[in-house]
Amino acid sequence: MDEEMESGVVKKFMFVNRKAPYGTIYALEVLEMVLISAAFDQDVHLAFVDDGVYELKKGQDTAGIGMKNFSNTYRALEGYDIEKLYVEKESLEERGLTEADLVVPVEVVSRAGMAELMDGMDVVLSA
Amino acid sequence: MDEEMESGVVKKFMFVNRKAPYGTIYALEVLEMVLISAAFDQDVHLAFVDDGVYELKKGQDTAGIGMKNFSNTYRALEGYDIEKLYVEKESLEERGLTEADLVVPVEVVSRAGMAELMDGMDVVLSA
Amino acid sequence: MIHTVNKSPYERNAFDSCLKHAVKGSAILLYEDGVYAAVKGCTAAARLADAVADHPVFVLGPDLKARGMDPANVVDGVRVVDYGDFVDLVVEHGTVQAWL
Amino acid sequence: MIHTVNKSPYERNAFDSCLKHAVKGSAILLYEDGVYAAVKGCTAAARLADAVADHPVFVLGPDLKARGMDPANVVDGVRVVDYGDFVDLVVEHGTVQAWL
Amino acid sequence: MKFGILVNEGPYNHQASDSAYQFAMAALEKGHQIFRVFFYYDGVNNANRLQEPQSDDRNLVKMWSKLAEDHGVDLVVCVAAGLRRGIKDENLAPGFRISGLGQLIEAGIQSDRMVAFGD
Amino acid sequence: MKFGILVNEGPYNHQASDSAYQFAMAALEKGHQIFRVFFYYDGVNNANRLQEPQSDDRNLVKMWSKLAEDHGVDLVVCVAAGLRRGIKDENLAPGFRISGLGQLIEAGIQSDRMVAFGD
Repeated sequence: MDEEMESGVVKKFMFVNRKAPYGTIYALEVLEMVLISAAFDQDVHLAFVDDGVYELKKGQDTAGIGMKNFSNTYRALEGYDIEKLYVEKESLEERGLTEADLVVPVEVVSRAGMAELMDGMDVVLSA
Repeated sequence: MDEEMESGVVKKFMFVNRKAPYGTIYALEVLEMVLISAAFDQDVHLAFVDDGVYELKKGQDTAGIGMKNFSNTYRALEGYDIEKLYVEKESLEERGLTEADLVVPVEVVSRAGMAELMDGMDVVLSA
Repeated sequence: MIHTVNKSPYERNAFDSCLKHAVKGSAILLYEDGVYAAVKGCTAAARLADAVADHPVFVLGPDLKARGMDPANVVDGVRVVDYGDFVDLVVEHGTVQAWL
Repeated sequence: MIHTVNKSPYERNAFDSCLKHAVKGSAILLYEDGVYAAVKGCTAAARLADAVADHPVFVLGPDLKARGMDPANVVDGVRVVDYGDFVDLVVEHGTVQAWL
Repeated sequence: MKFGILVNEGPYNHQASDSAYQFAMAALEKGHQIFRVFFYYDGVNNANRLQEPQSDDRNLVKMWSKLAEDHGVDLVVCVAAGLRRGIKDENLAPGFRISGLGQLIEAGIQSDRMVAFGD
Repeated sequence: MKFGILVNEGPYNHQASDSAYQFAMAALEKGHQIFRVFFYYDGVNNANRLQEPQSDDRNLVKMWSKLAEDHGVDLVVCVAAGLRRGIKDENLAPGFRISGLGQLIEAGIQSDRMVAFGD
């Protein structure tokens, strides 16, 4: 019996990111949620759809706006065993982005695939 | 010389309403701004575009959501000599509304007409 | 699964994004400024009418009335509910995805 | 007149509403999440490209860079500016209409 | 059934807090249990005891406090989001407590349903 | 030239307060005058002196207070919007004052340009 089962209930959590970073705080505070969730041994999924795909854009440099650049934190998720990052293909395309533009390795899924993933979750938290 | 000139500068103010009521507070707090502006003898204009046209919908009844119904306040504006209310025709049409749906008499203007009006203002405050 | 939309279909992309991601059979509830999409005759209503074929669709009556919208004038097939029904729908349909 | 847009063209209707209401010759400044519309290759950029013919169009460089967008990769005719230029533009173009 | 509720926005500016409150009341009336209401993002401002709306308006902070008092509902304000926005013990309304974000994840695990209200 | 600035949203949750601050600093650096910064809607939360962001983050409330101190900029919090959201003398940060909405209209009249920052 693995460690997760021993600790009790394991639910499928999905954190859905639909907002661009910096214009609002949602992307950053969702990330704080995600990091905390790592301590609970749940089955954690991150979805990036709509403007949420902008959160993962490489090369962010916030020096000029006086805010903290948190984009490197997505790269730290692996160290917390949070490895299920799904990015919607159509959302990337509409924004002229490709997988090569992203700061972390992700699984690019179609909109239909993303819809199916969402449908299988126990808890969905979005912002 | 009329009273407005005696009191000093008279500017063309426009309060642009683009948000639906109740979902957010902007419609209500813009209205509070408008009422205060009446004391300053300025040339006050109200524009209702996009979801702002919903603010003027007749028959609002907020009893079920526990919030204050402020739609009657638009009818009180005339008493403050605030009579320049412009509603965009295209915004009404997209929402399936007509002039007959509105709580106050307004001037319905085309989008192009609204754009010209906006362009002639000295101070534009929107939410 | 039940999807909730609380934003105007004109101001934000939440309504359209929800329609694109809700799998067939999952429920959709419109409330707050989201209720405008359920009103017959507005341009968003056509998109909701298409969704009715694939989803049970609900709209919160108290939010419709607050906004001066007639609960009798909603898109065919859309059911008007109250807060108690909202609770029942969540119980019945399982996971809630809020399109905030 | 100078119009400012600080919202993503995908999430909100502010960008499109601004384009519909800005009279010919009035300036448009994109900042905060509004800068995404200025990036070549995104679907909103085509609408901005049309606007460049009728308006001086500006985009705030610090907001582009914060978001990892290359200031060299903006729609042709769009000028990248800093906060000091933002101030100058407001001085030069008169009344500011913020599409919040 | 056990419900967890997440409130993402402060009172008055958005309807989120009103809707969450109405939902919570309806759930209680139907005999359900509210495991926890968690206040995150600007939602922490719902716990600011200094707020004082106009006399003919609803008082959302008091409504939440009363919900906690009448029904024993656990109202938790995120400590990090609260510090960032100036919600601390010294201005915390009765019935609220300040705790970590783990309390939200726990609510997700322990509740049968999580319902989020926001902008 | 004289500028009036309107801030519609609280700190951190939206970039509005940051952008307004950067604009104000740039205007001052160019030798312009800021007639007034008016805080309305959730913007009143910029004056909450209890806020305490993480140590590696900017402190917007202190930045505004310092702007008032260094450059004599008039920072006005709307009394009605502030009461509704719990911003009062007892939690007001240095450099801010609470006054009526008329101060915003006056800023519109007296300033050469009004610039609004919001959501």
